[in-house]
Amino acid sequence: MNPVSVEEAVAMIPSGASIMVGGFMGVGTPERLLDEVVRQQKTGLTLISNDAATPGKGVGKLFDAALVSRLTATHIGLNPKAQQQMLANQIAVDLIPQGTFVERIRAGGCGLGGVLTPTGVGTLVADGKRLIEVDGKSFLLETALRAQFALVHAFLADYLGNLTYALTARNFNPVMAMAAETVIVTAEHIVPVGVIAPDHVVTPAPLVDYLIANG
Amino acid sequence: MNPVSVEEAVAMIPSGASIMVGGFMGVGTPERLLDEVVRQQKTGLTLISNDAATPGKGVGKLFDAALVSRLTATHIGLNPKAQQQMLANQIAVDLIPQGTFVERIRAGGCGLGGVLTPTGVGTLVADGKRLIEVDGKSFLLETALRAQFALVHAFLADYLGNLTYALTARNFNPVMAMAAETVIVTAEHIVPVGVIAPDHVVTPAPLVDYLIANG
Amino acid sequence: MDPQIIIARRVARELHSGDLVNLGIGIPTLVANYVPADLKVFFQSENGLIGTGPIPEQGMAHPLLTDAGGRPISALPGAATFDSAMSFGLIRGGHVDVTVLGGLQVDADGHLANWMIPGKMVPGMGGAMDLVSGARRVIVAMQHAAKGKSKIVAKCSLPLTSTRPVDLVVTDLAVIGFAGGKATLMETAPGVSVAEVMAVTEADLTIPGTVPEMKL
Amino acid sequence: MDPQIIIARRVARELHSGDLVNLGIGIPTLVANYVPADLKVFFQSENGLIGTGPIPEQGMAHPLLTDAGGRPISALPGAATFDSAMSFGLIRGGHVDVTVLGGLQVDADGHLANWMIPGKMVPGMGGAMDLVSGARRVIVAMQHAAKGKSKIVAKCSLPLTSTRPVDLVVTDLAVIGFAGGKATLMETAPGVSVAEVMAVTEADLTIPGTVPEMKL
Repeated sequence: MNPVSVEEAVAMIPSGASIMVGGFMGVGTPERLLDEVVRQQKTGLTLISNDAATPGKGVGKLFDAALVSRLTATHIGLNPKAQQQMLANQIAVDLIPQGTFVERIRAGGCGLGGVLTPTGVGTLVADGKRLIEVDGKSFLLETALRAQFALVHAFLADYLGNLTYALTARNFNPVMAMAAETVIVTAEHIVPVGVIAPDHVVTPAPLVDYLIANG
Repeated sequence: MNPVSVEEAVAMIPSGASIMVGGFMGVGTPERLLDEVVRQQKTGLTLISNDAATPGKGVGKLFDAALVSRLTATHIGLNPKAQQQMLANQIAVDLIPQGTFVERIRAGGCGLGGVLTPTGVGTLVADGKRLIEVDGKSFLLETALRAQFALVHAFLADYLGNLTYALTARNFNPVMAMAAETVIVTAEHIVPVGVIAPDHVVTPAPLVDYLIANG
Repeated sequence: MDPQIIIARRVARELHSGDLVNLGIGIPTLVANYVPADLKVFFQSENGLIGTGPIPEQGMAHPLLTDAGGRPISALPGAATFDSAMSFGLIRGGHVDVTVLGGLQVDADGHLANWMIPGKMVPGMGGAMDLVSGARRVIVAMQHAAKGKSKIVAKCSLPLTSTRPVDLVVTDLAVIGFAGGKATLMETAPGVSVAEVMAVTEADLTIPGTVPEMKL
Repeated sequence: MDPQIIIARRVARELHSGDLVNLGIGIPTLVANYVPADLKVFFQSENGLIGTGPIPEQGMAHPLLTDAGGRPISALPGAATFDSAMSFGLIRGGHVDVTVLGGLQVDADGHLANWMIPGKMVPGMGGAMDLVSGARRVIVAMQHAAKGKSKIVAKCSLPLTSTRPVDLVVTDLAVIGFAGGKATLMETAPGVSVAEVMAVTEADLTIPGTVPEMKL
């Protein structure tokens, strides 16, 4: 893990990059990184995020600034701007079931080619997907999903990069921290090594490439 | 969750049952449950366990008492009794890669039909399995694995059944606690509700069917 | 009684001690208000919590503790938090005993449509498809009709949420079950007759010899 | 120098600060002894630990903190523990920078066989197949020959551990790489000539113009 400034971290992300962003309706989202992505005007992003949050909050800021050109998410119902951009064909949107979303990312992070899920069988979600039978039951083959960058928000990070999360701000962060080439983390608190007990570490240090240092 | 005695708990397991047992080389194994399985002479068991431990320790006790008729594991090299029973065809043994072992159990617990893994492609492990291509790369389809009973060992259990694990005794326990019809748990310490912080719970209480009470 | 409260109170009677329960947004959320205090039910919020409590008291809300809509909630003693892979492992894996969801249509075969109206803005299915596919019992809590049209239809015209049939539909007029594979009128709301239910229901309902009134 | 120590010391030089490293049982385990103190390497034990430390001092061992062989180990400050799904997610997902394993045979294509001798008792592959399939770099640490027979063979006669070629083989006589898809002699052990290595190697080795001596 390397400590960097938020400016340096975001400078590594080119326009047109694919980014996974943790958070659920803006809870557990690395706001400082997104503010900087907006400031540096990274355009044409492929965004992988559970939802579109709301305008002004979380990944909602990326839609406010019209920086997203492709989106994979599970629900964008609470962000009218994201909806408008989708309806105006400014964004190509792939809406998928939430359990499938997280398993695809987990597969990407864990070296699996995909998983077989019963979710979506016989629905519109099955269109164009392989249907695989196991013991007489049908499953959809859902393939792994990865990104160039994962933007992750933790509660505690120690000097090595071990991470813990708080309450419902954990959500997609630990899974995304495994599924990208480069993992960039903001933390509410940076603490000495040993403050986080081994059994409480959720994301082990070697998964973290960059931690945003205090100013 | 219902608190029960170890005798009551094991009485629920019929001979011939399929059981998953947590632990890695006997570390993190519910020894009290296994001692009682031996005492009650449950025979013809289908055992799903990472290894065969060593004679006298962990699941090794089940081989000492010749209670196992089928075994799915990843490595039995340190238990000569298990090996002898395998070579004498007293036990049908399925040895599979450890990452595949844990993903199959996780799939069973998480409602997935299976996963696609690169592990084993082009080796003897691939025999009889479906090979599935995703984006030009080959994967083995490994199907979900479940059992009638999971015997789990935790470090702390609270009065509701929330569980945490200690150090390397976690291993397969949390995954198995999701993949069986009936989950029976021993804990090193039973503690009041609230002693385990929500962020530290690894196995949430609703997954636990029975907790072995202190005598 | 308010129609929504009739529905919420009746659904609450379906819950048992020890159940892990997931409540959807809207009418389902109200169900938690009508669970007897002595009934120990675990409520899951699919954004990563078991043991959701009521809205926090003034000044106690924490921005990192919210429900799936992003609104502040509290957590009860014995709560557990986890990531989304675990949350949907619980849902898909059959560990959620009861899920209560809203509906747009339920048909005579018990199929639910609740995520998409073609031609309208599609917000996305969120966790609904996983919940209907994976929960042990699926209960739909919805008004019997919308704009004078029955939401209990012969065949769903809207895209399905899952091909897995729901177990129970609770409306402001009736309780409808699908145990035999076909929609069956189990109960009527207080003061509502069987004939009144049939008159506003598009689907053919099997009508047993006796149809008791809902207990609330 | 003891052949095993030559191997362990040479492999240790392949590790970089920040690497997540998994060491197999046997010679690979010795590698940890030769990592310079200023090199911050994370060692993983696949039973669920990153940050393994040396054997605990007398009286400090804990029965719930062991290596993959069940032997007591210690954990360094900043260690992390996790379940086996996470452990193999790290391994299969390419998060382990270097895995060091023992071998029975490595062939000219870099294929490794290290888990099974047909006709003998088969103990099982444990985590070996996942490690070879998933780690970013696979290093085989083994004696060059066993009972006078080369373990660097033209074609593996034993069942393969993976079809993914290994990156490097370090023996008591040589370092052999597979960057070009074919076995190439990269280095010789101190006091060992290229001709001596070729004489005891069954596989055809590509021999570059200069073959330096191992630095240890």
